[in-house]
Amino acid sequence: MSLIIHYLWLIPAVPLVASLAILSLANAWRRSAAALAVAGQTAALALSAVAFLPTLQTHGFRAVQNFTWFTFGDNALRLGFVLDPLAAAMLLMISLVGLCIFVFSIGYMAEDKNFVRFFAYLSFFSGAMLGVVVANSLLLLFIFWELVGLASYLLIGLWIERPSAAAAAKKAFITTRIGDMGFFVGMLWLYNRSGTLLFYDDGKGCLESAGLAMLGASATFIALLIFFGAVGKSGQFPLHVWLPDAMEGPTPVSALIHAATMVAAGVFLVARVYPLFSLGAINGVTSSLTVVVWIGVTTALMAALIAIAQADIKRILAYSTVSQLGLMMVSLGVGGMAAGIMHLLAHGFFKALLFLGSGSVIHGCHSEQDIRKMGGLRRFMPVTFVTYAIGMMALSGVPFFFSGGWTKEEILHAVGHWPPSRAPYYLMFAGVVLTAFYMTRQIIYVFFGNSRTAAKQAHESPPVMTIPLIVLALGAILLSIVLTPAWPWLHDYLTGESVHFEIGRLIQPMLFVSLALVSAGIGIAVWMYRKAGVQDGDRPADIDPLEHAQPALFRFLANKMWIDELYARTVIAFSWIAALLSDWMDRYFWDGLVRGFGAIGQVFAMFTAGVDERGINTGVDETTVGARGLGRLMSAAHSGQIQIYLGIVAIGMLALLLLYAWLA
Amino acid sequence: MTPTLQIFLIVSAALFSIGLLAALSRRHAIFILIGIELMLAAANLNFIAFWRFAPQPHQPTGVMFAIFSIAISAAEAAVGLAMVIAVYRHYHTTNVDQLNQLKG
Amino acid sequence: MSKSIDQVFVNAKQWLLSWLAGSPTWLIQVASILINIFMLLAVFLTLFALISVLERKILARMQNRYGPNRVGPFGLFQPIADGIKMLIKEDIVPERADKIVHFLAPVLLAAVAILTLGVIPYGRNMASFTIDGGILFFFAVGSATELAVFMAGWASNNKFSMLGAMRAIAQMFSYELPLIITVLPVVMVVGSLMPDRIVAAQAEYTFGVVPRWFVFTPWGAAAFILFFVSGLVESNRTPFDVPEGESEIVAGHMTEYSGFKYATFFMAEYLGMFAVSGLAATLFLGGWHAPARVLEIVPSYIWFFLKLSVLLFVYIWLRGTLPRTRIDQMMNIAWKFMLPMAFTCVIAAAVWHYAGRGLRGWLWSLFVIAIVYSALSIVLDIRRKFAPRVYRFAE
Amino acid sequence: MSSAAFVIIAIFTLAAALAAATLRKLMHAALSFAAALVGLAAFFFLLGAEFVGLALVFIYIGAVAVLIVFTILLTRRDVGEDRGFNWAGVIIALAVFCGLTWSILATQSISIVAPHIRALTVKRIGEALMTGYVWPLQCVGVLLTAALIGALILVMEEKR
Amino acid sequence: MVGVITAIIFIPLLGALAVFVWPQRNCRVIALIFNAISAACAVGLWRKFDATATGLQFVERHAWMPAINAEYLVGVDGLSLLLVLLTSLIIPFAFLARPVPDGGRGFYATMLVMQFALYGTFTAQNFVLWFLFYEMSLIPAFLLIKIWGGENRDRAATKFFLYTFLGSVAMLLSFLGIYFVNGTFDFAALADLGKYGLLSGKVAWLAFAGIFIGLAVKVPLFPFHTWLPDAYQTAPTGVSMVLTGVLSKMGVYGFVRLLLPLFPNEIKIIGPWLLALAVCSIVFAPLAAWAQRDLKRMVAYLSINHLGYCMLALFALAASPAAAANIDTHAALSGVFMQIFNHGITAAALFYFVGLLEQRRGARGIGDFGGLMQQTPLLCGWMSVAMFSSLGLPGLNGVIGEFLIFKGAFAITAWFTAIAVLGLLVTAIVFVRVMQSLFSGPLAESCGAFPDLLQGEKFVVVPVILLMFAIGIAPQFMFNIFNTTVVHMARLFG
Repeated sequence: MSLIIHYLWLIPAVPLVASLAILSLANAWRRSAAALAVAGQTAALALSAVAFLPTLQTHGFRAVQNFTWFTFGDNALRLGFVLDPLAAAMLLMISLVGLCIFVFSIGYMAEDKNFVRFFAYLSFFSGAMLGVVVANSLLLLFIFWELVGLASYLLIGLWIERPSAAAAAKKAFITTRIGDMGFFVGMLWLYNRSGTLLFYDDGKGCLESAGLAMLGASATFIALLIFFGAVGKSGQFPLHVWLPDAMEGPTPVSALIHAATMVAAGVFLVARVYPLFSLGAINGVTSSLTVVVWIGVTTALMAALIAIAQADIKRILAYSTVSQLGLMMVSLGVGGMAAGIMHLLAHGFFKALLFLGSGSVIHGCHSEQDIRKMGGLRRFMPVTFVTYAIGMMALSGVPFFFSGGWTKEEILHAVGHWPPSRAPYYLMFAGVVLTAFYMTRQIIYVFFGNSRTAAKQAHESPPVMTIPLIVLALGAILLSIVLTPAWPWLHDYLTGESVHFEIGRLIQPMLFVSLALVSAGIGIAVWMYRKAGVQDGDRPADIDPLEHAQPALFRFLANKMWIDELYARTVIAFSWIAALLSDWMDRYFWDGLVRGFGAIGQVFAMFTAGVDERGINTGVDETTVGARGLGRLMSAAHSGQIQIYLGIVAIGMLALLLLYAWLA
Repeated sequence: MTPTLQIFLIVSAALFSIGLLAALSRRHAIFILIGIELMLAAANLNFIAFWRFAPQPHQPTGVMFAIFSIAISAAEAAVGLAMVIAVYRHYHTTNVDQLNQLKG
Repeated sequence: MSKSIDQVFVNAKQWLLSWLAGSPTWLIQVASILINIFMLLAVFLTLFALISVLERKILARMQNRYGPNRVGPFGLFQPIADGIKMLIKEDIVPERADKIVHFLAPVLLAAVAILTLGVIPYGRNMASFTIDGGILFFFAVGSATELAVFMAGWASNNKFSMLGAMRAIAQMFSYELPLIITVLPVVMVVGSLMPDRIVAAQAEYTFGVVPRWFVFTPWGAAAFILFFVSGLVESNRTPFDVPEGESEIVAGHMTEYSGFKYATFFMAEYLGMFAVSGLAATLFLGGWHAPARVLEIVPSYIWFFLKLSVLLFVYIWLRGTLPRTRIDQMMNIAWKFMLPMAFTCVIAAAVWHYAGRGLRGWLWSLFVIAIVYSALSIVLDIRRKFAPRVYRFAE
Repeated sequence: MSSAAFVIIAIFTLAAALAAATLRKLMHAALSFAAALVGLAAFFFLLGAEFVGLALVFIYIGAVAVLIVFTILLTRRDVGEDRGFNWAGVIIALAVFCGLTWSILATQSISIVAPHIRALTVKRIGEALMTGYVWPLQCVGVLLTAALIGALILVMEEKR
Repeated sequence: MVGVITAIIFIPLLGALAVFVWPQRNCRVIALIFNAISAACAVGLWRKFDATATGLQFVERHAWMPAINAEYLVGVDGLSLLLVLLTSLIIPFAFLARPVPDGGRGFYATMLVMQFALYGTFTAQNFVLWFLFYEMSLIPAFLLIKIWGGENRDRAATKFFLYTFLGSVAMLLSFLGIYFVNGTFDFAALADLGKYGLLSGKVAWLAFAGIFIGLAVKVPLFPFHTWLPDAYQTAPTGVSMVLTGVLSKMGVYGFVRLLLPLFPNEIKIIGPWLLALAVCSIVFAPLAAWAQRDLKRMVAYLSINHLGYCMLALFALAASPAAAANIDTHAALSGVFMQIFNHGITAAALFYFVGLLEQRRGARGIGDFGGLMQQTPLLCGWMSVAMFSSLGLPGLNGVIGEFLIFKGAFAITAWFTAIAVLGLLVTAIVFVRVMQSLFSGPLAESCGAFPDLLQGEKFVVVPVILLMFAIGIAPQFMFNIFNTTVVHMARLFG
């Protein structure tokens, strides 16, 4: 047992405290704000690193620190923190990526007037997210989960004066809240069945055998309800609609929250409560996991399709995020906790890299986000270009040198051996091709070709922004070392097995399949977009080649398959009508009933009033007149001359004296 | 001949009567107040005298009474004079003969 | 040897009284009282004369001039010349003045000042008269000053006199509260109203070096400062000489006085100053005790008068340094700052006592005073009552 | 307790009091009132109640007399001098005095000489005030505060 | 500490007298001083309260009307103490809210009388005394709305009065019935009798209905709530705060103290219907709130929703056919108590903020504001905290009670509870929507000159918000107040 477990709570607490400290700063104290935030994050990183060490030493290391939050009646509600490979790896990834993003933000947000507030929120977010990771209680996880949601809400709506930002923030909050309600009910159910919300509690926790045994058949429903929460947070179909809109926030926010960490919380949640999902698994398949797989597949494919037709650099990345999250869900569903988390970790690095790269691009292009107006930026922004390309290749799944390649391959491998159905396997193929396609399209539009309007005055970003890019790019590459099948250190670290080096596993049939798919995607895109941004035949320069070829399909995809519109016409409209109806019922129906009863009373009251007026009042009046006359008589003696009163008193005293003398 | 209690009481009675005289026969409100203060002073003299001549003067009861009485009469004087000023502001007179209505 | 020098005046009085041995006791008592009164008057009137010339000299020094230097050596006989001048000057009484009251006012003032001097112990066994409630006596008698000032102002039948008297009374009233309340902690700590006991309570030395004067405790220091400032006001000295500010109201309540009556006022003011300084020395500066044990060979009365002279020098020094305050600021200070601080001293003294009168008590009472002081300064600063005056003209 | 002192004080006190009650000028009357109280304080000294005497001087001369004088000033426009005099009051006062004197003289049991007592020190008074009389003391404190506030409110300028 | 409860009860009454005789200008200060005294007594009570002892503490018992067994019997257990503390907190808070336009001593005196009645209601342990205080609170509330209310005040006040008074009459009749059968008015004695059925047959149902209606109107429970939006909307800010913060708790208190112990069998029979009503409160009220344009009316509807949670838990407990598990009963009861307190401070804070906005703008429609965050960041920030607390964000106070309520209720009636979760969702929608239209977007022209939180307002807001955080993060100190009472009461249902 390492000492760090006793101080695990410090990891989320430090950024949270830093956030509060920043919030109390004046708007002008920009340097202090940034310094505090970075210091908090660095401290969290250092602590995470310290926490990481013990997990290396023991396979399947797990330490918990539980405490009583409060007692109600004579029962106690206990919360706790846990440190295991899952948490430690996540901690390290979140704090490292977070730190990069913090540093990047100093440059990116340098001109913004909300600088201080931004860093406060960012720190707050970081703290909450780290809290999610180390929570050893579903309730504590839920608490941090909600705080993460709050941070996301605040950050998306950071530019308060923009109505679109506020709308996006609202959408994000409400949509995730819908998922959270499922999570909440699932949590209640779980608590009810197992009697505890602690994950690990010396064999009594709800994820340990004793706790799981109490669940029985309800485990599937509980797992699905909890998964519903993950669907909301991780932008899975059908609750994915908020995530692309969330790009209204500043780009570092998109990188941190909506790419690298927060959206991964859903995946993490599923991984954390994986025993619930896999309870009673036959051949690694349960009904809840099947649902997870299908949701993941749908999401991955749908988002990848939509990403093809987007023109906003951040939106493309947003949809790619959604797609990748779907992929992670699939891998959780088919390949167990480790596969999903490995992709999550790798994705965290390269997606943050991509987002920050896009931020750098946007910064360089003076806040232009439309890729059709960029082009040829590789000449102006070499560092950004190189790092971006690394990120792109990692995302596309180029094997060997990029982390994304290995994890993707592992997922494909697992999907291929999934007993219930082969369909996801082939759908995944399509997903891989599409991913490579849209990423290539994007990079061609942005970095290659001719310099279009927004790219004319482009410039490379300052070092404070490029250095984080380089760090993240190195991360995206170096991570591949621990992901290779030859030395699957990370996998075994997460599952708690000991690792063996075996060079033979490096080359497998799947590698070639994967390589072929990626090459296909890249190849098609290169061919198709070789003349993007210039006139080509009867196609004008500002029309996308794909749009030219397939206008109807392109419009369908560009409009996000009209899912938002569908929701607006159905769910939202229905709720609004329900609201109006409730109000109407209140005002007219229920109140009308009351008024009806009132009217009956009034008639009766009129009757009694008549009796009062004529009968009773007259007698009372006469009595008062008499009393008044008597009072007038008495008041005459009171002249108001105090000396006369005093004299009378003196005379009275004298009289008493005389009386006394006479009696004595 | 040392003074007896009687003599003190007679002095006190004289003082009291003088106070009464001032309170009864003068028209000015402040005179009335002075008269009242004199009467109170006479009463204090009585307290002290009775205490001093009592069989057991070790209990400082009379002194205590006098102290409290002085404190209270000080309060009375303050409020009384404030009232005189307030009344004067309102009626522009302090002649008590003219101050005989309750209505402001 | 030192003891006999210390008691030389006491022994002299005993020697004088021994001539009356065998007379009825009341005669001896009367004689003793008369001797005391005589000594008191002799000493303080001389001191008055001395100080009046010294003040002029010191002020002159501060203003880079010589001051009186014609009469006698270094101008030391100047007061005699002044006295003669005052005595033979015409005594002008205004036609419309209330003659009796006009006459009584300076007399009462001087009488009061001299009476207050009587309770202060000037040396070992050297109080003019010992009374159980000596401090109370001081203030009770001293409070008649206001009446005297008022009489002077009213009887002169002059607007400036009246206004000056009103001002004087207003400020005296206001500062009498802090003045008296700052005495409370000392009385509380000593447990007696007798000046002798108060002096005796300050006799010891901490570690044999630092005298246990109350001024060396936080509450004592604060109370001493408050007392001294209030004393300045009570004796109408600069910077609080608003009632007689010549640029505003001629000479305040003394406008219509001339000749010897004016001199009496002047004398009463100085005697009052002596009395307040003497009381300050008694209460806070250890009375006639020496500042160190080794210095006890110097007679006690010398120590007392040394302390008195230091305080008087500060009076003069302040007069030479500070401009006159504005009356509204003065009143504000009295009610909003001095009074709360005075109460704080009381509390701090209680804290000091209950925390064991040692270092702990010292620190605690310092803490209390510091807290209240800073709170008061913050609050008063917020209220901005000391900002430039908003002039309100006659309505 | 000498009779000479007593006679002097009594004459002084009563004369001052009579002056206070009868002098025409209000200011003179007020000053005579103060003088009468000094006499009274002297009586207290004579009777061995030094503390009360000092308190009397302190409160009456220092505060009440000045207050009266102030009030006279503030209401000066009305009457500097009191013109009216009610002779009926004199008769009543005389009658009261006669009645009181008669009853005092008629009571033989009070024709006694003061016993010798231990001096009543301030310390003892203080102890008594803080122990047996602590409630009255507190009440008087409240009363004084109330009177202070009341007086202030009464003389506050009315806002128009 | 004997007599301290009486002191707490009667100090506000003295305060009302003092305010009446005080000159017009600063009677708020006087009122606050008296509040502070009674609050200090209440805190003293809390300090001396033995959290481990069951039963009533600080009991004062004096004969009053022996003929009808009416006694002056006051005492506190955890629940009463909690409510006394809540009252002590909310009333000064309300005093510091937006002052009524021509508010003078009348307003403050009336509020103090109401405080007196509230203290009495929460500490009285004898029905007659309780009922006296209960009714007494009605009159000042009526006057406050009637005299110092906004638009349509006559209508709203009359509606409020008739509605609640009708309920009270029904309750009184029921209690007379109970008294004639059982001969006692003592709460504890009645609760003991209640286990075996106080009454039987139709009389029992009539008595049940009377008390139920009386209390349901007060809470209010759907569909007896229509007086509430009107009353809250019309009442001055401070009064709304008290109405929602404390007065509505009288109903919940009545349910806990009276109805549930006295009629266990009746409730078991019609339990599902009652639960349905509670769920209606929870779901329909925020839906209606969503449709409101007036901020105050919106908060009023959300108030119904929050009290609906309390009702849900209570009905679930009382209606569960089999004895619920120990942990669930405790969770539900603790949740209700926490919710009472939390809703009190949160809803009062919301009304306070609405009052601040109204004071600045002169109107309080949602459309009257926009982009406030740029103009008044502090006001918006603190107000958001109150809103997040109300929508149940973890880390703030609201979630503690709600979680426990749901925990307890879910174990007993899973379906009703699951539907009730919708209420949480809709509440969130309502608040987020309000935040969007109030705080963000371009600054509305009419809001351009708003001052941010003034110094005095900060002093009011910050402690309350800090309390919300304190309860949200480390709620143990609140649970300590009533844990023993919860265990004791749970035996009624066990």
